[in-house]
Amino acid sequence: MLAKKNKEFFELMETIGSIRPLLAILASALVIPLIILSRGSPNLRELWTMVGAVLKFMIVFSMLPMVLAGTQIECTLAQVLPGFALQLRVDALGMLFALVSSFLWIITSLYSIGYMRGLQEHDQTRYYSFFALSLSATVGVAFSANLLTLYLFYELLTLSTYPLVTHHQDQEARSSGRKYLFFILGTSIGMILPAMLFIAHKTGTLDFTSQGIVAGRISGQATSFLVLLFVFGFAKAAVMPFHAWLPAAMVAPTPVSALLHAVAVVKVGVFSVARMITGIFGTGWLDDLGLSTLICGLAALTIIVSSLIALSADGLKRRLAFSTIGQLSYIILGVALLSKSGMVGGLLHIGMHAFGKITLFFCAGAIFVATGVTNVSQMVGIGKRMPLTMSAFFIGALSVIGLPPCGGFISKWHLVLGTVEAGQFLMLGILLVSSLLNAAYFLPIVYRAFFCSPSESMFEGPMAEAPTWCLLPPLLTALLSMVLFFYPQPFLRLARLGVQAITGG
Amino acid sequence: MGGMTEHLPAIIVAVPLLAALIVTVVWWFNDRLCFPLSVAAGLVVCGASANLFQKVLTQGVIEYRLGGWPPPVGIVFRVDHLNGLILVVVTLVAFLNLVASRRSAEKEFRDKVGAFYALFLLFITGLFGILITGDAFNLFVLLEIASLTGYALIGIGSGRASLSGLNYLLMGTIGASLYLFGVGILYVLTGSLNMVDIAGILPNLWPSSAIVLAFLLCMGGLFVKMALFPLHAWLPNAYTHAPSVVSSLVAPLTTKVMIYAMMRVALTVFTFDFAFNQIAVRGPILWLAILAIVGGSLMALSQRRLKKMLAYIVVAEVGYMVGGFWLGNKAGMSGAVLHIINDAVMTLCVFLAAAAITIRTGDDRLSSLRGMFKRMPLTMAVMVLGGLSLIGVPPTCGFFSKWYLISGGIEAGHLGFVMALIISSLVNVVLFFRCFEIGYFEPFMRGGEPHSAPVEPGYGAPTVQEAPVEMLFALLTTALLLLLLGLFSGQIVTRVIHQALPAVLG
Amino acid sequence: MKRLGLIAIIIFGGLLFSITFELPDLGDASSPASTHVSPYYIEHTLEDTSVPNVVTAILADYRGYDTLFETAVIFSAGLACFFLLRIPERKAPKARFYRHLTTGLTLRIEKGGRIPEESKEFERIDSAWVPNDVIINMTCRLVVPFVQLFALYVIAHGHHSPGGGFQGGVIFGAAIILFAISNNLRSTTRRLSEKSSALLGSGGVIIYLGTGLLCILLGAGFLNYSGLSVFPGLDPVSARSYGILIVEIGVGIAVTAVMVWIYYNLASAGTQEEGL
Amino acid sequence: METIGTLIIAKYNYWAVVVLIAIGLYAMIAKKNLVKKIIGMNIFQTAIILFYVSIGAKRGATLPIIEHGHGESTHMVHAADYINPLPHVLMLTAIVVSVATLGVALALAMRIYFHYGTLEEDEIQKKIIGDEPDKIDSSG
Repeated sequence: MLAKKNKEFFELMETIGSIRPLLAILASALVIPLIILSRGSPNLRELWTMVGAVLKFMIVFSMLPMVLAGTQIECTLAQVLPGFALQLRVDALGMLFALVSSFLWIITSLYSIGYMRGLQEHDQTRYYSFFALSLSATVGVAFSANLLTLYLFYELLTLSTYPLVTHHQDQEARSSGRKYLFFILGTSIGMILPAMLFIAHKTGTLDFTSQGIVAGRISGQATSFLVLLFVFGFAKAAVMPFHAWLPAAMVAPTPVSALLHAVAVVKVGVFSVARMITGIFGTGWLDDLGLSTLICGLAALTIIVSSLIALSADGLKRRLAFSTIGQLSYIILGVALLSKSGMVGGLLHIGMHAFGKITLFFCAGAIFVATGVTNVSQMVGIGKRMPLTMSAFFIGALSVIGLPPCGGFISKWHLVLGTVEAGQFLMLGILLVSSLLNAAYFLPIVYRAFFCSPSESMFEGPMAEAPTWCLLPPLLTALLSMVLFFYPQPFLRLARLGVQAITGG
Repeated sequence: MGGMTEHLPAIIVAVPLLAALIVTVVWWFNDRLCFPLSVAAGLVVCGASANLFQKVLTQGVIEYRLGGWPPPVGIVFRVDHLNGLILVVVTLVAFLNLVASRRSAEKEFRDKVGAFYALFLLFITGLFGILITGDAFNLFVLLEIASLTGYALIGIGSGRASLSGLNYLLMGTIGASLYLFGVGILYVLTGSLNMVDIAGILPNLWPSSAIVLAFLLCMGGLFVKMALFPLHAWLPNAYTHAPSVVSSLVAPLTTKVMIYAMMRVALTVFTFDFAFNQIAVRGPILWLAILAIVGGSLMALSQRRLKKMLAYIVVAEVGYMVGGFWLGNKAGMSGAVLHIINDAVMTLCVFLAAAAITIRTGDDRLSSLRGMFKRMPLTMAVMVLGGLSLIGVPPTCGFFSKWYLISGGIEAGHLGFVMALIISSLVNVVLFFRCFEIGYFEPFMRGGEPHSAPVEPGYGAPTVQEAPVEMLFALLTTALLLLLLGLFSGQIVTRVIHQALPAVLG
Repeated sequence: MKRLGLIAIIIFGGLLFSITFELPDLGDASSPASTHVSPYYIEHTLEDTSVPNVVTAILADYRGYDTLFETAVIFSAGLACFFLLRIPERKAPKARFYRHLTTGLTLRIEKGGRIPEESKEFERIDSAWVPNDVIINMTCRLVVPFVQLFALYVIAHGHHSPGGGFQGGVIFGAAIILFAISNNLRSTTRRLSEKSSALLGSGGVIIYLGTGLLCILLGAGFLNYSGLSVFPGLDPVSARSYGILIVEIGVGIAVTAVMVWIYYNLASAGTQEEGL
Repeated sequence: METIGTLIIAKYNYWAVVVLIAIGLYAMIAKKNLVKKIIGMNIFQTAIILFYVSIGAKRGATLPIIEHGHGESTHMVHAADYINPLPHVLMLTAIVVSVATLGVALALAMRIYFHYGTLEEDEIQKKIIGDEPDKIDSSG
């Protein structure tokens, strides 16, 4: 049935115009006034958040069949500069990312309700409003048809997450907020903007095309410089040494860390880098110039160094943050391998890692809500108090390490295949070593949570889980992580479609 | 009234002048009528300028002969795409400011409200006159009207305002006199005062060091008036110590209109070929602009008062526009013109927000921003938007003019200018987020501060206490304009600005 | 600073001097300034406007727009001085001084003391000592009317001889100021109050601007006085002549009033109690 | 040498103007007293006025009031007979502007005097520094 439909679409058209991408972006932005208006009644306010989240996911989802059929959906918003429009385009790559983030928003919203109420946080209205806004920006990045639009949403995301990161409004939040802005806004203005203008000047366009736009129009030397500008300039991708904001940003409430710093913000960074590599530079051109190794090298360095730091981090969220930094570079590494499987693996990792890492963050938050503990060293024996949470944590960890039966295995498998395909055996080694490191910093937590002598155990007494709304989401995402192992569609298909469009085969 | 539309250019200067006179008269009898009368005049002018712009778009250049005398003999108004566009924005900015000024004008100039509005109207009359005139000497007269009223409006502020006002007056008079001298030399050489007429005669006289000197004098005079970097010393103090309503009027408009005058004189009187190809001033002026951008930004960093910080940003912004213009290519010039209108709105936005905060706290030190996000959420939201626009974040309009300016710099291969723009954007990030941090993180009042803001009822409790309604209206409209100008900047550039640039640029 | 300024100015002066060789000689009748536009004025003024004084014709007609704003500048200056200096609430001065006219004694009356009525016996004087100088007083009283008359002549005869609104207005204003100097500020403001001078000042500019706007309403352009020819007995040329006259009268009124207004504020530092 | 001498003599008006401009500007830069600065400004403006007026001169010409008979009998007017009227008109405007500027300048100077009690720039500067730089002036 679906296949037949697909065929029809293929025959009918390749690109269709529709307002749906815009609606998908606006769905969350439009509920903001409602959220603010109903600030007097928390239930109604949270209802609006949920409405926005579900609506957004449904709109995104409704475009999935078309995208799976190989169709692109386009929507031009405004011709803001001659030759450069604000334009949205839904392709496989963007769909993959939008699907992940909009789906996880629903779960995070549920979790937020539990978490924020559980801790009786202040200024919840502001929190929900900016959360919704940042989701708009995230999907906006996913659906951007050109670099200008992407830049717009990228900046919007930075600014709308700033109040979330600094939600506590204390001295620590202030310095973290500074770091956050310094790295992210600073790099985007100081590096991305000039690079973007240089490309616009040289090529006269900024559209993402399957073969890139700079090929042949910009000299090799300039291209390598631009590549560096983009890889470092999209500091949300946290390629070292532009990673320092991420651990700092962990002062945010946990749902924020969970969604934004495991899914939305950081993935926007790597997604943007992936877009640059595929849509602006073009894999062919990069291959010709031999820049693949350069990017891979940067990514590999980040992977190893961040894993080593994560090993020594005591704060759970800090450990997760450094783990995230490493995992992000997997994605960049995968895409930069320029081999088919490598790219599929990299793109797939956007989704797989998201599910795994959000589980871990949810668990960290649940532990904090239930016990107030934030450090790994204080979690010995916690499995007795919170068995469900810690089970979910275990599954999430497995997924991030890349072991079956979790989704993370599939992406990592493709990554490994990719290194072989590309003949980058050094990278293969790095992948394997880093997986070991991943295991080394996650599994002891789980092990000591469950298996420890009673004298060592810091927790006693009966099972006391976090509030339901804090508990259900991690269980759900953990479950989904496992489901994705057995049934990695539609992500795998989307990733393949995306790669197909780029490599043309 | 169909016949009236041909007199639109005259209406644009005659109506505010008439309103100023009537306000002066009426005020002696009933001071309540001053504000409505001024607003009515503002509305008429806005309508007239929009209409005029529409006419320019459809019919091309409009020439209006005053007294019915043909150009070299009489004075003409000459409205083309360039000044038509700027006129619309300037009238709008002036109108919004007029509306916003109500409360604080009544508070600050209790007994002289009529004189304030009359001077206000005379000031904008002068600016409108500068914008539409096609006569080099007439430009000087209107320049002086705008300046003279500006000195008075600035000098009325408290404390150091008079001193700043007098300094401004001395510098401004030097500037205007240099310009006048330049025009005098041109008159000696050509025998004409009409811009187009002079432009027709001058090429026969090339190369002549007298023309070069006339050019330098005119430019130098206007540079003083627009506060280009080494000549900027009068500006920060003048804008800081002026009453808030005045700085939000003078800051967005004066420098921009002066930059327009520079463009007009360079392009229409001396012609593009002369200014860019015959003489080698382009490079030095560009470096001045770069110094202005970097210097203005850095000096803004060391300020502890909101208005002074904004004033130094204005100094940097002048560098943007001057630099963009003197890049001498299409992108740079488009950027400069676009930035004139964008910057007028952006500066209005931040200065109005500063005025609103000053009204509520009685203080414009940065520390007075404490707790402002709670206390004046809408005002601060608008200020954030204005700040983002000055930083250059899309989709606010500031991004797009910066886009053109930087592309112009890249096209001209002028790395220094590009770097300066980016540095200034980064500095603006620091500047504005420092303000926002204070407003966001620091609670309303922490005790033990030696010189604290005046105590008001309800102090300490973060209750929402927004700006006066009129001001809020102006603020929100400005914010909307920031976004609209951004979204339509493509159209503005292709349909208007490209028509306004010299044909040589293609 | 001083030395630096001197060097800068010498350089600047040298620069200015260097170009003088390219400028025409003094009194050169064939210079561009004298041959391009100005012959038009000289040769056509009479037939265009029937005003023999070319300066007046250019001032009020050919370049009437400049002059309109020139008047507006003067008006702005008056307004600005008022705005900057005027202290509207009448703060009672510490002490007032009165002269007993019959004896010539000077009385100093502290705040709170009984203030005598101004009458034939007592005259209030400024706190800065002002001699009771009868000669100056009387001379000025005699001269002032003639000066004023001359001022009116200068305004009215501007068409045919050197003169016009500005010149006449300045003379008229000077006459009033002369009176104020020779007597005192209060007796002047009793004759021409601040309010009247402000109203007259704006009234004068309104006359000018109104004439210009009237021309629009009559179907001609702004400040195109030939539009006034719809009034009976006027042809376009004489309409211009009358237009110029009206405008010059407006200028005269404005200049007179504003000069006086500026004087009031500058001389009394805004209090308008006492001054020179 | 002689030619340059005659050139200078033929253009002595510009010389005078340049010297006056230099004097005016020097006073504005070097003098510490605000009123002296204002006087310098006026000299500067006057120099430019002089420049314009000297442009209008024509050797052998009279003032620009056209000789005319009464009624229709107007004879040919020769431009060379009358001096150039335009600079005079322009300078009437410039004089008015400079007077107006002077008025405002004096008004501002007066306010400064009330506030600081002096018109010497360095003394004013001392008083400003004496105030705490960060403090808002509440007087005035």
